[in-house]
This record gives sequence, structure tokens and C-alpha cells, in this order.
Amino acid sequence: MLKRTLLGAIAICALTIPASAQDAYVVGLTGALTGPPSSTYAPAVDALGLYIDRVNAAGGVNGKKIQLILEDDGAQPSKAAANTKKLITQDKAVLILNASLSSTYAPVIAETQAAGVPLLFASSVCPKSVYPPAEPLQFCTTGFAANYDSQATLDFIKARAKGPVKIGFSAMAIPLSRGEIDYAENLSKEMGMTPVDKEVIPPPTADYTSFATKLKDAGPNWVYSWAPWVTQVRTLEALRKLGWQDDYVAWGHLEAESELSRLKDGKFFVVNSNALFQEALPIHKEIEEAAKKAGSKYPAATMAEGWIAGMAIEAALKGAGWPADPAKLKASMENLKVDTKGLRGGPIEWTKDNHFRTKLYYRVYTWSGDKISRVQDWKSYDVK
Amino acid sequence: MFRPTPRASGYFRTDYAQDLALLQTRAERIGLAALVAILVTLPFVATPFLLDLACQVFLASIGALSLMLLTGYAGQISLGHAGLIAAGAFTTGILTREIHAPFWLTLPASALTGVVLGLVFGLPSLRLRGLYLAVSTLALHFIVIYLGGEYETKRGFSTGILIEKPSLGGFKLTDGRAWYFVLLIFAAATLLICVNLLRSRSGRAWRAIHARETVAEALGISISGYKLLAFVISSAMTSVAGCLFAYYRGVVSIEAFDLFLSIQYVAMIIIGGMGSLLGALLGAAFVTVFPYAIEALLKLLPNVQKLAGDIFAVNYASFGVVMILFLILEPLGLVGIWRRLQNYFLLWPFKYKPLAGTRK
Amino acid sequence: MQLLINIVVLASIYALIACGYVLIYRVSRVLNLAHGELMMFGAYLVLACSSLFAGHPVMALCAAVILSIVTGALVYIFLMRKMTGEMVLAAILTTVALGILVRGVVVLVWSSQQQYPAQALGISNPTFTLPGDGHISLWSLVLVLTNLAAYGALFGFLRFGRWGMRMRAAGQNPLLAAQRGINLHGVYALAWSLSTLTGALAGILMALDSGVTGSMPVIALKAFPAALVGGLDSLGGALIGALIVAGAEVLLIYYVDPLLSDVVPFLVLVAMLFVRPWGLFGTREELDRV
Amino acid sequence: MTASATVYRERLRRTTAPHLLCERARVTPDSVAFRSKHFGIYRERRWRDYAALVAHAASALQSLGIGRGERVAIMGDVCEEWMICDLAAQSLGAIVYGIYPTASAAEVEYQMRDGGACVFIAEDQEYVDRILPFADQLPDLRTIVVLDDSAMFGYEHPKLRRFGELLDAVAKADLGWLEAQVALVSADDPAFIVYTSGTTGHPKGALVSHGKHLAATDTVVSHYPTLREKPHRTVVFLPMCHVLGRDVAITLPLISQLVPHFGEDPEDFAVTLFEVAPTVLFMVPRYLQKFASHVLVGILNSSRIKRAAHDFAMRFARPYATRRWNGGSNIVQDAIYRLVRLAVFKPILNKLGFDQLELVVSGGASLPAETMALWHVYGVNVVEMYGQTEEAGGIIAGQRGPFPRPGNVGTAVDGIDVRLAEDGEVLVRSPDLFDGYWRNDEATREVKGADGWLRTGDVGEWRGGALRLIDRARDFMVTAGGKTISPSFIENTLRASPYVAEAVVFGHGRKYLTAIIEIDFDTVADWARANDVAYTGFTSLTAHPRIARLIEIEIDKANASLARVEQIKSFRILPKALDPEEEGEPVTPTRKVKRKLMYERFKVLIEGMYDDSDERLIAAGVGGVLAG
Repeated sequence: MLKRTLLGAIAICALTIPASAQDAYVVGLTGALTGPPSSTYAPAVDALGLYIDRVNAAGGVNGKKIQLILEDDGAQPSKAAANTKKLITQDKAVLILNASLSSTYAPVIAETQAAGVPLLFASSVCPKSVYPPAEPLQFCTTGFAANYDSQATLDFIKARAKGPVKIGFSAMAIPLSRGEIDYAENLSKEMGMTPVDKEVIPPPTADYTSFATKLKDAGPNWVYSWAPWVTQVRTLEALRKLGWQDDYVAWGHLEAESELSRLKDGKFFVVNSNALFQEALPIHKEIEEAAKKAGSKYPAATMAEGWIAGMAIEAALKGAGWPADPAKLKASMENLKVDTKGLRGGPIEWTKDNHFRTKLYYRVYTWSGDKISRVQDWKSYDVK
Repeated sequence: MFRPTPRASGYFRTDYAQDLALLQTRAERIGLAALVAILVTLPFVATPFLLDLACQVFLASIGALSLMLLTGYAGQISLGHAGLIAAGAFTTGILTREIHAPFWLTLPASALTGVVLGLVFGLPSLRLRGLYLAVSTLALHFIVIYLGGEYETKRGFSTGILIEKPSLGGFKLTDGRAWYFVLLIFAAATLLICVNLLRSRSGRAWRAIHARETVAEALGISISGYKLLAFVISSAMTSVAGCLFAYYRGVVSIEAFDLFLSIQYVAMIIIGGMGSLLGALLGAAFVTVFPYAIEALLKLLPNVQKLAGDIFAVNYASFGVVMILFLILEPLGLVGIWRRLQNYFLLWPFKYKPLAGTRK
Repeated sequence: MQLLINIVVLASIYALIACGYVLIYRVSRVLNLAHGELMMFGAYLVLACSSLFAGHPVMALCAAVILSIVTGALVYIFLMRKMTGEMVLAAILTTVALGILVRGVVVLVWSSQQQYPAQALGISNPTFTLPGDGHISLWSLVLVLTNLAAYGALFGFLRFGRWGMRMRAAGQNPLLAAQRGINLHGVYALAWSLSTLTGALAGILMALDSGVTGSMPVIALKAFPAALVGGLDSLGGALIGALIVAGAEVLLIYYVDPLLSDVVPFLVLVAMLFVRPWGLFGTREELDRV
Repeated sequence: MTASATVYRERLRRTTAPHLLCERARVTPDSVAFRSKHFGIYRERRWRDYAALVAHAASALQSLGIGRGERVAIMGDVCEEWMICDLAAQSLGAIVYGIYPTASAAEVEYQMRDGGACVFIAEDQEYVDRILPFADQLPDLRTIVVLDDSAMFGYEHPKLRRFGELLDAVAKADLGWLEAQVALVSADDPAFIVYTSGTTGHPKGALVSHGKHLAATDTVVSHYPTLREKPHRTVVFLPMCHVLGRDVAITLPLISQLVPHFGEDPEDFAVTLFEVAPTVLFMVPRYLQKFASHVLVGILNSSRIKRAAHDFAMRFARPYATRRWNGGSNIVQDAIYRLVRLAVFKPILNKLGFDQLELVVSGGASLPAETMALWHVYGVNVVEMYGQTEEAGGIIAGQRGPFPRPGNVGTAVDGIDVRLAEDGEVLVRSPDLFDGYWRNDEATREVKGADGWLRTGDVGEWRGGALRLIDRARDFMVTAGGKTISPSFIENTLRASPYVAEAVVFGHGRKYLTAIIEIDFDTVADWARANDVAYTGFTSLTAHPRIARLIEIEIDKANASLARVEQIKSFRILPKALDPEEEGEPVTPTRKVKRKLMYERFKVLIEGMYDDSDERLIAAGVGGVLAG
């Protein structure tokens, strides 16, 4: 009974263990590559792949190639844990990347900690454990970070608003988003604003108008949303449909750039920690070319996160030398400075007790008549 | 599951205890011994990843067995299985976080939650049948998930409730191998409980209700009592699976218990083969291992790195395809294949049972 | 006023989706859990057609609608026909598997990014202000009207059309219907086509209003209580059920707690199941065993 | 015969079966006497229980006032209660006889009148129904006892008593009481009557006395010593009114280590065999044939690979069987055969419950050589024996084996003299023969000469020290061509086909031989299913031209091994199965064919096979002359 199936599975797996790449750095990734939330993660993973291909094409790191092994967890915690276990024990990955929903964090952290392998959050929100004092094995490169994001946003609102601020909030009914909006709500009070309403919207929602109606009827002159892009933008659209014409701030996810030009809304602001491709820095051109060459189906504008993660990995591996093991890599990562070449407001710097970055930079964009424009340049926050 | 006669000649029973014995022929005993030997040696030869897979299969087996009890034998459809697992997991999570409850407390507590929910889940079954019942269990799934989500948010466990690995008599269960054996024992115990339940009065009552309710009632079987009993037992076992799941993964979060999980369990019992405990085990193994197997197979394709992004979509879609093929080509499920295979050898060198129609 | 509009729009969405469930359930007693995926597929078909018929939005929409009808028929012919006679649960699971397949294919072809068919077609979505300070977007309005038209057409079709009559007959007693020379396979294929059509219409219109992603099928699941509250085999019931569920949802969001909107339809459903298991307008029946 | 064996047999000759039972109950009270399946469980009866049951039953029967020498009739299927009642009646000094469960009403009435039983024991309501219509016309019948009264509600008859009530009404008798009763019975008292299933006229009752029966049955044990040397399981299925059935169920267990097993229902015979996996079986050829044909048809309808495996195994095993008959196999061949048997034949035998058989004794009728050979190929040690009711439960000759060459009935057993009369008829002499036919001295004199030699009526010859039976002395036919032919030999040859259940050959005074064939419904139906022949039942199956073709091929096969004059030129298939339970059917309860009745019954069919155009031509030619 059971044994047949198990043996069959063992046979299949035994056959398919990839010829272990003895002369390459093995980096494993578990990510939400399918399933509803994949829209946020798949482009980043794609970009990461592009970046590593480029590094390999250029001769690799320390003369060795990087082998990136992808595993799909479909945003399911259980699958993510299994993937991590497989990547560590079977593929002998020296570094694990997580590019999935926050619900997968805990199991992946548990697995990597048990194995002593460094873990890098490469596409989703940074967990608090990378903030100082950081957990020894966890690192994060992504642009968005709980609490700091809201702080930056509310600072922006405060600076921008001319009169008293009556602020409304919109969150998605997932614990992470709800937690951040709760934090923002409290912070807004401290900053002298008046929170008027908070909508927590379930992920599968046919019509946002109902929520928007309530939000609008509370009469805010600012609305802040920190949630997956769908919730942010569809709340905005619903509000606009209802005739609400005030200012709306949201977090700038991967989709921000294309969406800003789609919506063409002068009172819609995105707070961003990545420079938009609009600015056409040399690095942006580079990414665009790479994406074009590889025939990626994702727009280049969604690739910054993945690219930065790639840069961090490259730098970390370089510091770890050859042959790398998790311990060496950890040591390398604990003292790392990644030049983001303008993709961010400054370099990513990791120290022994700060695996997030020492300084955070935020820009705010909006649509001004005919193009995306900056309404606030890099503003830095010290991470303590 | 229960055969009127043993599979080899020369096994006559001289009392009912023998008749009830689970293993009757020597071949069966040898088979079991071999299976046990394989199961015991497996963790010492398998990679940790395979070990993890095996643990997942055991966990799924517990859930699938209890669902099989409910659906395959008692005939009550449930789409709330994920909700029940979640209930067990959350009971464990909440108890460990709030009062640092140890393993020996959370396990019965989870079972108790299961019992209570089973009563609640089961109540609609007194009035509803088939699809309508399925939907009512679905509703309860949403309620459990809603409550779980509220707890997570309110207590600030936004990325899930972390749970310490349990200790058993001073020994902390962290090692994969230890978990393998713990889960194996739980799965085996569940199987034994199911086997014994099914051949007891309640098992016969369930099958009677499944076959035709009116007749069962006429036979003096308390329909509502046994239906509720089926729900209660099945839910209690499922919640225990949830508790184990929580400990095994070390984390509880609502995302792990979506509707898809319920559907996976239904898939397990249908793909495995309705009305067979063996089917539940086979289905659990198949559905759990299948995505990994597909992935592994797809990676064998040449130039696979180029397709990196697409391969997972293909993997996902092929899960659907294989499931469809299975449902269309093998309605009896894996157990049907197993039986055919078994019969091929059992009937050797005949194709059909000889002397089937022999009368004196 | 706005609340009323919200209810009407949401009810229309639910109703348009729910009638797809009802159509198939009514004739073949199968619950189509791939309905949401087929709905999403319709929306993606618009995307495909918009690049095919660039610059002709109407033609593209028509093509998408026709393609979705064909899709429905194909699903029946190549898949569900094989499941006739199998146990109901297996048939339902087949639709689940179909759903998984469709989702996989959609990600494979169109990626999992949010897409905007309206943008691709080059059409906009202006908002109208109604008396009483109510606002409604163009595509929501079209959706409400389409829903009314669809229900009107379906009522007429089922009551007076030749094939409609056959569908009703097949639903009531397939054996008798087959004996009276009704081509059951034809009837079932038609039901699947119509169901996919209405589902796709809902999907397309929602996508035109607010875009489409891989998470769209979940919405169809929420329309499911609406169909059940009304009675799974009653079209009128689906309409009323949609109104009830949408009403409850909108009012709860507004007056109580938005978080409840996920749970409430199912609470309504459970309450309904206790009182009248077969739904407001459904036929009282003994359901098939597992 | 060794001295101790002679002493032992002499001791048996001076005792009774009930006495032996008491003895076993004293000496080995806790060994298992027999097992009887009841609600799925094989209840084990130890000798102590057995004797207690018999004692209780005896005291119950005694309460009915059964006197010494009075007759008790038992009718029903094989069951433990039969044995118990039988021994109980014997311990009271009564004479027991059994009536075939398949006997027709007329036969039951005849045997009841002829035997003059005062008590009729019916197994269940079915047999009560058989006797009730004429129960009041039987002068001797006092009581009808029904053993299983489960379907007896609403039955009211002054003579009717329920066995359970009888048992309840008397105090439980103990072993001592039984021994006291048994002591009153002398070894020379008549013990039972066995009605022979005569193919002509009414059945005759062979009267057998206690001691002679035991001593005679000992011939079986001394001829097959394994029965005494170690414990054996067997299955009881032959009706206990048959002397062989009585031997297996009652007598052999008393004097050997044979443990009989009773199935829940005779219908479940195959299941019982499978479950018990007997080590010794006493069979009649019909079953060996039937099982063999089922196996063959099962293989024919099996999948290609499995059939090929079987064919391959047969290709090796057939010559091996021949070598084994000749005693000429070497170690290598033995090893290969053992392998082949393990891989192919053992699974076959396992499905029948035949895989643990050490000895199968076939008796009652002649076993077709092909059938025996097939079992030998499969590795079942089938031996043939020869005996008659008149030997009082003993046998005349038997093959000792293992794996004897088919074609004879072996050597004469110890303690019996066998010689051939001038015409070849087998004559036997022994101290342990039957006492005579019940109330039929004329018939007794016919077979039992004053010189003490018993005429068996069978024609035999000695060949290499073994007795070979040629035919029943009274069953020859002479064709129009003047050739003397043994129809039973031809019939046996025809019956070797798996598709033929029964064959009856005609041709006395005719130009050529014809046959009436009864098909084996199970195997032919199997064949029909496998070959897409549509049928609705027995009759439609027999009417199908492809079935006629199938049987024709089978007959051609048989003809190939027959001499020219013995060949069957034409045949007809019976449109219905022969049913011994039906009134006037041309078969005996043991399914022996009554040739004469057969002819009368199927005259049209048979005459249709003879082309009488010549006769008619002659008749037409001479017609006027004779009339004038």
C-alpha cells in the first residue's frame, strides 16, 4: 500500500536529484510562483534569474558560477517548509531566498535556523526580525518594511497636507497588512491626525464600492493604504468612482510605475523605496536590455526588487570566497555593503545586528499631467 | 476491507476471535512485517527531504482516513476538512502561546475542539444531505478561518503563531527522524482505530446509513446518533492531525488552511478510492507526493532552465490534468488499480475466480 | 442611494455568476466548481481577442463571448460527458481539477500579473452620477443591464424555447426525457455553453470595470451562497438569493464590520439551510448519495 | 497382514461404533473429533463433547420408545446432527438408514415402507415437507423428528416433534449412561442399512452389522496407513446414506486420525474445501472431473500471459508425470517440477483448497484416466479404489500410490480374497461382508453364493498384480455388427471433456453408436461468455449451433482414442439438465444413469440419430408380402 507509492516517489526523486553542482554556488529559492499572490513575486524571481544569468555569463563570482534553484510554494506555508528542507539538504544550498507570502516566513525561518543556513527575504516585506537587533541568519533586501513605510508615508502626508488631516485607511484582510495599518492608525494619532475610518477588505472581493462607500462617507481628506497592490488601487478606483477627489497614498509595489500611467491620477501618490524606471538611470537601461534579451514576459519596471536581491547575493558570495559554506556566507553578509547603483536612495548596508539596512530612503511619485513625476526626493530614515 | 474468506486456503476459524483477527494468512503476516521493516528502515536511508515528505504523507493520512470514515463509509460529504485541521492547529497554537501548554495537554484539547466542532459540523447533517451538507460544512470552514485570522491579528502574530517543538518525556522533538516515527505511530494508530470502528457496531451502522437511510432506520439504527458520532470521531481525529501539523511545522497561520486544502483531502479519498481505508492511505500519499513528483519529472526535461518561470505553471496545470485523467480513467481510484494488481497475482494463473459458480 | 446602487451592482455580479451554477445544476445535478475559473478564462479571452482584433473593441468582445460559448461546449464534450453516471462527488472533483488546469494555463499564457482588458481594448470607464448622489461606473451599469437581459432571455428561453423546454425536461427526469427522444448530451452541452457564457459575461464585465488577475475565481465562490439561498435549481431563486446575499454583505460592511463580509454570506446560507435546505425557490428533493 | 493387525481387526469385529466412541471419549477426551461450521466458525467438537452429544441424543430418542432392531430413517444434507443421531440410534440398538436428500417423493415413500422406520429424522423443514403428505399412510412411522426447526412455525402434525424440545425434555445423559446402553448392543447386531442406488428397479437395502462394518472399514485404514499414522483433515460432503459417506464421517474417525469437517451448507462445498484445505479427501469421480474441468476452462479463459505460463508448465509437467508413473525421474527433474508446481500449479490448487492434499481416494465409479492424469500433473496424489456397498464399508482393492499409473484399481486389500470367475466377473470373499439385503432374500442369494464368494457384477482382469475393471458384467451392448461394446468405457472417455457433464451411449442392435450429451452448464457458459455466444439459460445454450460445434469437436477428440466400432457417429445435446430429484428422471440420486429409462425418455432424440432409410426401403419392398 503505502510502501509502493513511497518507493515510487523515492525512485522518482532519486532519479531527479540534479547533478550536484560541485563547482558552483548553490542558491535556493522558495517563492509564490503560482497561485493568486504570484503577481507580486513572480516578476521579482524572474528578474533575479536574469541577474544571475548575467553574472554567470560574465564569469560568475570568484570564478565560479551561481546556480539558482527555484521551488514553487504557491504561497502555502507547508510547501515552503518542504521546499526549504529540500533545498538545504538535497541541493546543499548555501543560501536560501524567500520570495513568498509572509505566511511562509515562519516555517522557512524554522527550517533555515535548524540547518544554520542564511536566509534572505528577496521579494516580500521585511520581517521585524531583520531589524536591529537582528536574528543572526535572516537578511532582507526588499524595499518595503513594516512601520518605517507608514512612518515615511505619514511624514509625507503631514508635510504635504495644508490643513488638518482626516485620514482613512485601507488594508487587506491578511494579518500583515492589518497589523501595519493598525500601527499607522496609532501613529497618525500621535502625529496629530484624525483617523476617521479603517477598511479591512477581504482578498476575494467582487466589488470594492461597498468598502469605498463607507470610507468615503467617513469624510477623510487623505486615505492611506498599505496592502497588496490590488487592494490599494482598487480601493482608490472605487473611491474615485464614487466621486471622492482627495489625496490617496499607497505603497509603491512593482506595479506602481505602469499603474500610475494607467490611472493618470494627480492626487494618487505612491511612496517608494525604489527609483522608478521613468528616471532612466543607466542601471534601468541595463535591466531593460537584459529583460528584452531574455524575452521576459514581465515589464522591466517590475524587476528592480529582483535585481537588487541579485546584487546582494553577488556581493555576499564574493565576500564569502570559494568554496562557500553557510557559515562563511553568514560572516560575509554580516558585514556587507551593496551598491544599488541608484535603484535605491543609497547602498544596502548590513552589520552584525542590522540585517535590514542602516539607512532607509523613500521617494514619492505621482502623475502630473503627462508623466510620472517625483513629488518628494529621497528622504532617509535611520534604522535603529 | 473485510473479506468473507481469507486469501489463501486452509485458514478456518474455530472461534470469533480468529474471525476478527486482522491478519489471517501467513502471506499477510509476512507482508505486514516487510512493510514495517521498510517503514522502520526508511528514515535511516532517506534524505531529510524525503523524510519530510514521508511525514507529510503521514499527516495527510490521518486527515484522509478520518475523512474517509465520514464520507466514504458514513456517506456524509464534508468540505470543511481544512477548517477542522485549522481548528486543531489553532487550539494548539493558542494554548501554547497563551498558557505554554505542553504537548500532552494540547493534544487532547485539540481533540476536544474537534469533538465540539464535530457536533456543530454534524448538526446540519441531520437535516441536509449531499451537496447541501457540503456547503454547510464549507460555511463552518470560513467561520473557523475568520476566528483564526482575528486571533492572529489581534495578538500580533501576523506571520503566524510560532510553536515550540514539543518535548516527550524530556526528549525534545526536533529531529526529522523522531518526527517520522511519532507521525508514523499516530497514522498507524488512526488506521487501527478506523479499522476497529468500522468492524464494530458503529461501523456497520454507518454503512447501513450510507446504503439507505430509511432502511437503516427501519433496522433500529439511530440515524441522528450515528451521523453525529461519525462527525465527532472524524473531527476529533482531524483536529489531532491539525495539532500534530502545528507542532511539526512549528507555525500556525490561516493561509495554510485554505479551501484548496479541503479539496485536496476530498481528492485524496476519491483518487484513493471511495469506501476503502487503504484508498485513503494511497490517496494521501499520492496527492501529497504528486506535486513534487511532477516537479521532479518536469525538471528532467532538457533546457528546463530556460522555462524557469513557466515550469511552475505547467506543474500546476498538470496537477489538474492528471486529476482529470484519474477521475475519468480510473473511477475506482488507486485502490481499484491496487485491487486489480493484487487480483492479478491472487488469481494467478486464473483471470476470474474459478469455481465461483460451483454448486454441489 | 449609494448603498442601494452598491447592492444592485453586487447583486448583479452574484446573480450573473449564480445563474451559471443553476443552469448546470438544474439539468445535470452537478455543481460546477470550475465556474469561477471559466469566468476568469472569459475575461482573459477578451485580452487575447483584443490583440487579435486590435482597434475593433466590439468585434473583440463578440469573439470572446463566442469563444467562451465554445469553451463551455468543449468542456462538456471532452470532460464532463465522461463523468456521466459517476458519483456526484467525483463529478464535482472533476470540475475542481478543471479549475486547477484552467488556472495553470492562464498563468502560463497571460502570467499572473494584473491585466486591464479595458485598456487593451482602448475603452474607458466613465462614472455616472445618478440622482440622490449615487455613482455608478459605465461597466457596472452595463453589468446590471446585462444581468437583467440575461435573466430575461433565460426565462424566455426556458419557458418558451424548444431547447429550453428540453433542458427543463432533462433536469426533471433525464430517463424520461431520453425516452422521449431528447438528446441528453445535446442538452447538457447546451447547459454548459450557456453557463460558461453567463459566467464569461460576468468575468468580462468585471474585468472591464476593474481588471483581471488570477484571483478572480474566488469571487465566484462567493456567488455560490447566493445560488444556494435561492435554490440551486431555480433561476428566479438565484436572482433573489443574490439580492439577499449582496444586501446582507453591503449593509454589514457599512454598518457593522467590513471583515464580516467574507463570512456573512455563508452564515446566511447556514441559517437558510436550517430553515429551508432546498432554498427559497428550489425544489424539495432527495439528493444523491455520495 | 501382520499379526497385530489381525488382532486389531478381530477386536474391531467384536465391538460397535458407539462403543468405540465411548472409548475415545475416555482415552482422548480432549482431542478434536470433528469440526462443524456454524455461523462462520468451525466449532471444534472434542471426543468428550461428541460422546456427550450422542448420549443426550440417545436419551432423547429413547424417550420416543425406540426399541432394539427398530429402524430409524434420517434424511437431509450432511451435518453433524446426522452423525450424532445416527450413533445415538445405534447405541440404542436401532437400525439406521439414510435417505438421499435428492430422492423423489416416490423413492422416499418406497424406502420408508421397505425399511419400515418407526422414526423419521428430518434435517429441516424441507424434508418434513417431503414426508408429511404420506406420513399418515406409513403404518410403522410413529414420530417425525425435525432437527433444525427454524422454519417450522405453523407446522402442526400429531407425529411431528422438534429435536430441541426432545433434548430439553430429557435429563442430560452422561458418558456412563451411554456406555451402559452401548454394552447392551452386540457386535453381531445389525447396525444400519444402506440402500444401493440400483440402476434397475427399486433400490435394495444392504444390511450391515456393527462388528463387520468396523472390521471392513479397517481395510481402508490398513490400505492407506497414513490415516492412522498422523492427523488428517478431510471434508465431509458425500451423503451419509452412502456407505463411503458414512465411512468418512463416522467410522474412519473412530478408527484412525481422520478429522472430518462439515461445511455450513452443502451448497458451499467449494468454500468449505478452500477454508479447510483438507489433507485427505474421499471423492467420487464426478467432483474430480468437475473441478478439473473448471480449472481447465478457467485457464482457457485466462489472460494470454497466464495461459502461456500454464501451458509452459504443462509442457514440462506432463512428461514428468509419465516419468513418475514409471518411477524414472531424477533429482534435476524433480527440482524443476517442484519449481513449476510452486509457480503455477500450487496457486491453482490453493484456490480449490487442494494444495495440502496428501491423498485423494476416488471411488464409487470409475475415474476417467485423463482426469486422474491431470491431477497427477498438478501434483495431487489421486488414487483409485474399488468397493461396493456389499463390502459393508470396506473396499476390495485400491491403488496405493503415490501417483499410481491410471487405468486400474490397484491391489486387493488385506483380509479379503479376490478371484475372477471364468467370465471375468470379480468375486470376493471376506469375513466382513454385509448380512444380506433387507427383506429380500432372493436378491441376497443372487449375489452371495453358498460358497461364501460374493458376486460383484463387475468384470475385471489382473494386469501386473493390479486389478483392472473392464465393465459392469450386465452392461454390455452388442451392435448390429455383432461387436460387443462396453458403453461405460466410451461414456467415461466422453466425460473426460470439461464441457460434458453426462454422456449416455446407445447402439444395442444398431449399426453404429450414438450418444446423448448433457453439457456442463458452468463450463459451457464460461466458454460462451468468453466467445461472445449470447444465451439466456440452459436451454438456449444447448440450442446454440456454436455449442453443438463445440461438443462435436470434443466428441471428435474422444473418437480419436476409440476403436472404429466404438466411435460415436452422432449425438444430441439434452435441452435440460438431468435432475435426480424429479420424478421419473432417468438418473439415480447418485446420478447414475438408468440407460433403459433414458431411452424411453429420449426416444425421439435417439431414434432421430439413426437413419432407417434402409429399413424403410426393405419394409416398403416386403410390405405387401407379409400382409398377404
